[in-house]
Amino acid sequence: MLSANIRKFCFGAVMAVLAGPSLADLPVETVAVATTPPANRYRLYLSDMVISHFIDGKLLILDGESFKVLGNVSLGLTGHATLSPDRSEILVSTAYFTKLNRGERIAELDVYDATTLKLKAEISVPSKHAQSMPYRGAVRTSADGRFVFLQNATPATSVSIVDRVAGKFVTEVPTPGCWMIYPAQSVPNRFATLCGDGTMLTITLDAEGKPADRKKSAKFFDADEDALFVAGEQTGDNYTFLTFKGNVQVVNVAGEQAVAEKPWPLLTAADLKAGWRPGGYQPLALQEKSGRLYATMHPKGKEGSHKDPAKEIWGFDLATKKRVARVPGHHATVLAVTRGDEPKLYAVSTEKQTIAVFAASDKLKHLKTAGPFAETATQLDVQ
Amino acid sequence: MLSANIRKFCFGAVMAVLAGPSLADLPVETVAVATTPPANRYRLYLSDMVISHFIDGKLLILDGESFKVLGNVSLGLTGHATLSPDRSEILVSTAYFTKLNRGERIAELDVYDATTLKLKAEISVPSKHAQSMPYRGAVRTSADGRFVFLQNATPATSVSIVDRVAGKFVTEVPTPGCWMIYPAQSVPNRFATLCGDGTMLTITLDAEGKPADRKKSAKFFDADEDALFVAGEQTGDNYTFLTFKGNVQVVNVAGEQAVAEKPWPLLTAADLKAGWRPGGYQPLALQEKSGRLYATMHPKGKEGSHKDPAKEIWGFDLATKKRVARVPGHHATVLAVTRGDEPKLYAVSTEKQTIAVFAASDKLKHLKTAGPFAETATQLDVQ
Amino acid sequence: MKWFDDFFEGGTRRAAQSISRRSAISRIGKLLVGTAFLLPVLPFDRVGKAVAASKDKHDDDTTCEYWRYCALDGFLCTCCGGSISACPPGTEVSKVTWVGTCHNPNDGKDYLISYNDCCGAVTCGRCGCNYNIGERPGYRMGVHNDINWCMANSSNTYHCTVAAIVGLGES
Amino acid sequence: MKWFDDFFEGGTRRAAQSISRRSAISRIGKLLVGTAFLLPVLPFDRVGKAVAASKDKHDDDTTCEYWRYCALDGFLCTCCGGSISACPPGTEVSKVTWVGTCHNPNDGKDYLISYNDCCGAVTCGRCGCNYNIGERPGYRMGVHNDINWCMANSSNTYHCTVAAIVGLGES
Repeated sequence: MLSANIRKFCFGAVMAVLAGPSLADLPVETVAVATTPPANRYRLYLSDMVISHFIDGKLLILDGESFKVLGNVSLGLTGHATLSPDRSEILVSTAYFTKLNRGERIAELDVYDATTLKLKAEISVPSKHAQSMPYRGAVRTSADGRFVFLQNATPATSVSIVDRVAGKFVTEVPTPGCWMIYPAQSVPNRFATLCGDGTMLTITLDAEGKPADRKKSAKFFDADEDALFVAGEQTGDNYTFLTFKGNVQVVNVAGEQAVAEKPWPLLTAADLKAGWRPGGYQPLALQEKSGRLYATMHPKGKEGSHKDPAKEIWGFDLATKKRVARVPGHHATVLAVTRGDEPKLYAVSTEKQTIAVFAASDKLKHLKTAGPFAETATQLDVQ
Repeated sequence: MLSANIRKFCFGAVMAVLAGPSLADLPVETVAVATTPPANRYRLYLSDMVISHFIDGKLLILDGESFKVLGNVSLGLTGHATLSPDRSEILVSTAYFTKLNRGERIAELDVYDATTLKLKAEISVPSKHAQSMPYRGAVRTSADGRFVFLQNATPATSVSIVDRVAGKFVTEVPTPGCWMIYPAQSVPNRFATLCGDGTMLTITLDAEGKPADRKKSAKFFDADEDALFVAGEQTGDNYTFLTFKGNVQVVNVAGEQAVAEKPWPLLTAADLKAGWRPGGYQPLALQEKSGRLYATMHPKGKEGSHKDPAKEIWGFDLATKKRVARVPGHHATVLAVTRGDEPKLYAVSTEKQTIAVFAASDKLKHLKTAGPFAETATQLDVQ
Repeated sequence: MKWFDDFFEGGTRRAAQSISRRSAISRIGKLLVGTAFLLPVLPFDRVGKAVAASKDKHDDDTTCEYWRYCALDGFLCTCCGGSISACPPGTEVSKVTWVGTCHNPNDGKDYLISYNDCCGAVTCGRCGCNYNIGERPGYRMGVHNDINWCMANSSNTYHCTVAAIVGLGES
Repeated sequence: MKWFDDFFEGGTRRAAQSISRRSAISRIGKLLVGTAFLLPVLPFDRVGKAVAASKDKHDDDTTCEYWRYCALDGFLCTCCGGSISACPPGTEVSKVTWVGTCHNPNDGKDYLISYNDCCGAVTCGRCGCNYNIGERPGYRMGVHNDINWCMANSSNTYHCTVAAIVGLGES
C-alpha cells in the first residue's frame, strides 16, 4: 500500500521520524549545509547590483573552470564586496532599510567567511556608503587586512575607516572631489584616491587608523580631455588604469604623494583613425606574471561611448607595449585575469550576462562562453 | 558660451536656483508628484511575487484600456493585496526583515491610498502571514470594510482579524486544514474558508471582531478526486469555483453554515474524452451583469496539469450552462473580467507576463495583447 | 515546536489520513506529494514531464528530470553551490519539509525522498523546476507548493531545494 | 542640509568650474551633463543614439529618443505612472539632482533640463534609457551616472527619472 507512506509526511524533523533502519541499496542521507570546495586560482566573484531589484544585490561565487556556482552572498542595497588579503573573508559594504524601501537605514560592513559563506561580523558604520554600481575600489582592505576602507557618497565624498581587528568604525576621512580607494601594498596604513582635478590624493593613517597626512600628487590626467576609468589593476604599489581614449596610465601609490608614470598608448595611428577606444565597467585586466595587459575595445569611439561593450579584446605585451592578441569581444564590459601560472582571462557581458573564458597565452584562445549568470553584473574579481 | 551653463549644475534645489524669469517658449516646470487619474472600471491590479527576488514583490496598477502603468505599490516579502470595498484603499498583508534576509521579522497590514498610493497606515500583526504566491483570498476585507482578514500559515493555518477602523489587530482565529478567506456580503462579520476535508468552515465574529461562532458545511467536494481551485469569483454571498476536472461549484456563505449548490460541468462528453481541464492560478472569471463565466482550458489534462496554461479560453452562459465562446488561450493562467457594462476580459500569461484583452461579448473578441508586465504575476484584480 | 503539535492536532492530520485512504496519488503508482516551493520560474510547461523524462537525464542532478526530483518545485541546490543532499554554503536547512517517493530507474526501487528548502540567503534563481502531480491548494497544506517552506525559519528567504534519500519507499 | 554646504565648499565646486573651463561637453555643442542614474537595463548599446534619433520619436516622451532625455540614464517616469515632470504616485522627488541642456527640434532652442530621480517606491524597471555623453567617473560626481541619486532621500529606493524644463539653455 503506497498510501501508507503518506501518513509519514510531516513538516519537521523528517530525519528523526523517517530515518529508520535502511533497507535501501542507496544509503540514507542527512541534509547538511555545504562549505565551498578549497579555492583554486580560478575562483570568480561576480558582483551584481540587480538593477531592477537593487535592494537585493548579489555576489555570485563561481568555479572559473567548471562554471559551477559555488555560492551566493547578499549584497543588500547597492552593496560592494572585496576580499581580505588572505582570501579568507568576503567584506561587504552595504545598507538595509528596516522595512525594505522605508524605515530606518542601517549601514554596516558585513564580514563573511569565504569558505562557509557564514556571516562572521556586522560592523556598524555611518550611513553614507556610496550607492553606486559595483566597482572595484568602492571597498578595499589595507595591505595587511587590518583596516577596511569604505567609499562614501552623500553625494559629498569621503572614506570610512573600519578597524577589522577591533571590529569597529574608526573615523571618516573627507575626500571631496575624489573617488575610489587604491591602497598601497608596502605601507599598510596608506591609500590613494583619484580626484576630478586630475590628481591622486594620498591619505596616510596613524596606528589607530586616523588620518595623519594627506597629500595630492601632481596633476597627471585631464578628466575633460581624457578621463581615467576608475577600475584599475593593482601590482604591488602600482595601479594601472586605462583612459577613455586608450592610453595606459600607471601610478605608484607607495609614497606620501602618488607618482604617475608617463602614459603610453594602446593605439597605433591606424587604430586611432578607426576610432578604437576601451569601453565598459572594468575594461582592463593585467596579468603580472606573463606581463600581459588586456582591454575591451570598440571602434568608432566618441564622447559618451566609454561604456560601450567590446567589439574586440586586445592583448598587449607590457614589456614591448605592443599588441600581441586581438580576438572578438563577446560584448564584454568587464575583464579579469587570474594570477600566477596558466592564466585565464574572463570577459563578462553586462548586456548578455555571459562570461567568455580564454586561455591567456600570447594568442588569446577562446575556451567557452558560459552563463547567463546574474542580472546586471559589472564587477568581477578573481581569487 | 555653453560652458556658462555648467556652473549651474547643482545637487539640490534646482528649481529654486534655476527657475528665474522664463525666456523660453516652453514654460518652466516644477517637479511634482502625480496622483493616479480617476479610476474607471478598467483599472487593473496585477500582483507579482517576483520569485527571483521575492522579498521585493510588487503590485502593478494599470489602465486596462491604454495599458499605461498608473503606479506601483510594494508587496514586500510574499505580500498579498486587496482593495477596500469602496476602492479607496489598497491593503497589503506582508512582512519585512530589518536586514533584508535576516534580522527581526516585522509583519503588518499596510494601507495605501488608492489615488495617491501613499502609505496611510501600518498596522502591526502577528508574524504569521501566509508566505504564498499572490492569490485572491489571502487577504480580504469584511463587506463593510471594517475588518480585514489575513490568511496565516506557519504552516499551521489561521486567520488574523484586524479592525481597520480602530487600526489594530483584534485576534487570531485558528482554521486548521482550511485555506483562503471568503467574506459574506450580507453579513459583514462573517467569512468562510475552504477546508481540505471537502467542507467550508464559516466563522462569525462578534461586534469586536472576536469569533462568536464557527460551523462547518456539509462535505461538498473531494480534494483527492476533484479538488477546488481556491481562486473563486464573488457575486453577493455566492462564491463560484472551478474544480480541477472542470466542474462549476457555487457556494453560498450568507448563513452560519455555508451551503453548496449542485455542481455542473463545463465539459461535454466530447470535451471530457479530449481531456479538457481548467488550469492556472486564477482560472475562472465571472461577469455578473452579462451572466458569463470564462475559464482557462487545456486538453489532455491529467493529475498535475492543474497549473498548465490555457490552450483555449472558453465562455459560458450561466443561464443555459452552455458554452458560447471558444478562443485561443494566449497561455493564460489568470483571468479577470470587469464589472458592469461593456465588460473586458483580461488573460494573463504567467510564463510570458503578457496580458491579452478581449471584448467580453458573447463571442470573445481579442482586442490586443500588451506587456510583458511584471515578472511572475499570478493574481489580477479589477476595479 | 508549538505549531507542530497544533498542526497535527488540527485538521491536517485528518486531511492526511483522508489523502491516504483514497488518493489521486495512489492511482499514479507513485507517491508524489508536496513539492518544494512556489511556482516555477520558467518554463511553466515543464509540468508532468517527469514521467516521460529522457533516460539520460535521470542521472544528472542538475536537471529537472533527475529521478529524485519527481515531487520537487523550486530551484535546484545542485545549481546553487549545494549538492543533492546539502544546502549551499551560508544557508540553513528549512525547519519544515515534506516527502515524496520517487522511482530510481537504476535499481528499479522506490525511495522516500525528503525535500528541504535551504533558507536565509538571497534567492538562488537557477534551475527552476516544477512538478504539480499530487499538488493541492493550501487547504491540503502538506501537498501545497505555492508557498514558501522557509516560512518557519528565522530567516524566510528561500534559496533552493535539496532532495535527500530518507529510506526505501514502501510498496 | 549639512552635506550640501560641505559639498560645495569641498572639491566639487572646483571640479565643476574645471569642467566649465574646458569641457569635452562644450565640444559637442550641447550641454549633456550628468544623466540620472546607474547603468541601463537593456539594451546597453543604445548609447549615443540620441544624436541620430529618428525624428518621429523626438516627441514621444515614453521613448529614450524624446528630446528632453539627452542626458538621462534611468527608467522613464512616463512609463511608471508619472509624467515628464511629475514623479509617479507614492514616490518622492529626489533631494539631489543635476541638469543637462537638450535641443528641442520643434522650436530649435536649447532648454535647461532638470533630471530628478523619483524615490521611495520599488524600482519601476520599465523603459530603461542610457546616455553617457559627458558622463565621468565619480571623481566628477556631478556628471557621474553609475550612482543612485536617491541617495540623500529618507528612502533610497530608486523608482524612475523625470526631465523638467527649468529654463532656456544659454548659447
